[in-house]
Amino acid sequence: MTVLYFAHARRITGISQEEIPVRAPLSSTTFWDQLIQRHPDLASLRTSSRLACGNDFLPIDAVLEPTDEIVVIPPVSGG
Amino acid sequence: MTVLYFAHARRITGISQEEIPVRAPLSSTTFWDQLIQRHPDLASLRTSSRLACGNDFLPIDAVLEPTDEIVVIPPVSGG
Amino acid sequence: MHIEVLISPAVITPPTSAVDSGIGAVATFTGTVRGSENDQSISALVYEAYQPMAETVMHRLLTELSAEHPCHSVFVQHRIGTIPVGEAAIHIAVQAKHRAPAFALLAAFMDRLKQDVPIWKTDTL
Amino acid sequence: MHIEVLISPAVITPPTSAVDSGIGAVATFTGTVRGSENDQSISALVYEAYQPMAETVMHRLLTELSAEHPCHSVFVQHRIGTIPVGEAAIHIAVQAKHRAPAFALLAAFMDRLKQDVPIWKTDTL
Repeated sequence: MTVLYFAHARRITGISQEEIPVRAPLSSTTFWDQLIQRHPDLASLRTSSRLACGNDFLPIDAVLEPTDEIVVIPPVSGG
Repeated sequence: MTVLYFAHARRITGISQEEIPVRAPLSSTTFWDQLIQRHPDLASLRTSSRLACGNDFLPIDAVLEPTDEIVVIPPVSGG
Repeated sequence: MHIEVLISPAVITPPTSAVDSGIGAVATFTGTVRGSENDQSISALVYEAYQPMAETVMHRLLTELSAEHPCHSVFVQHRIGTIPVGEAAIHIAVQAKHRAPAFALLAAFMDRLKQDVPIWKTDTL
Repeated sequence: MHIEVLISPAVITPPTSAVDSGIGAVATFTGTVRGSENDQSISALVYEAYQPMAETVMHRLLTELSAEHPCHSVFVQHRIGTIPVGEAAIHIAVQAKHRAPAFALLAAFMDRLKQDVPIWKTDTL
């Protein structure tokens, strides 16, 4: 599974993209648990950030597939 | 008393300005009565138009002085 | 609030004014002449103003509205005379710290203009 | 509704687009970088976008909003990278037959942009 990090998420992880080993579909809760295991400081963004896939926000109960490209979207501040 | 006519009021009266003989203060009701005596077709604008003096709209109960310059303001349509 | 009001037969060319460091929002409105009026095809509209009163009333309305919607500056230009289809009859630019008062002032001013400012469409060509 | 969305590091120079004969109202908004952020004096802001998703979401938001506020066209340009104080971060121009839907679309879009479009201010300089 590919994960993209933007803005504060990239600053916290120090990377803009990584591959994480996922073999079966997983819930967004499990996904976040795994991300935070890899990057403990991401915990500060967990409640305020949303996940996206295919240029669309994922619902909170989404099931993430191993082949998905998942994007971590911290609170936006455009305009 | 000087009276200025704009837009539809000017079209109806055929003039943009005239002096009318007024010797004593008068109500806006009496003023309109006199205008319509001079220009009967102005009756069609009476309820929809407002009067102004000194760059300000006059209240309905205004007293008009013989020295005033009174402006007949048909419904506006700027913008 | 800095207010500039101009009524003129000149073609309106919206100024691209510099913005000072306190400004975060510039909202503009341009009202253009459409090619039909009351379902009739037209080529132009003719506008007329009672200029001194129109300018005075616009100043007063903007001053009143700025009490409720604080903005830094407003520039209003209204064209009079014959205005061909597709060209601007009015242009307004509002500068403010934030967008909410700029939008509110702009919309409220246009509503009041159409009620209380002595400017008229007098003819269609 | 015709929609154009552009995210680019280029300086924003609002296009003075011609207006066709069905258009009576052009409303624009320009968001500019202010000289202070959280009471600190700054010289620039740095913006970042997740560009493909930001463009897709802006298109979708505008399409949704145009159902409620029918307009002819919308042009949106958002600058990214380093934007000095006084320069535009975003410019939106809405063309419509009448001013009410143009104002409504503009204000609603800006609200939604600040919630749902993946663009961030990442740094102050």
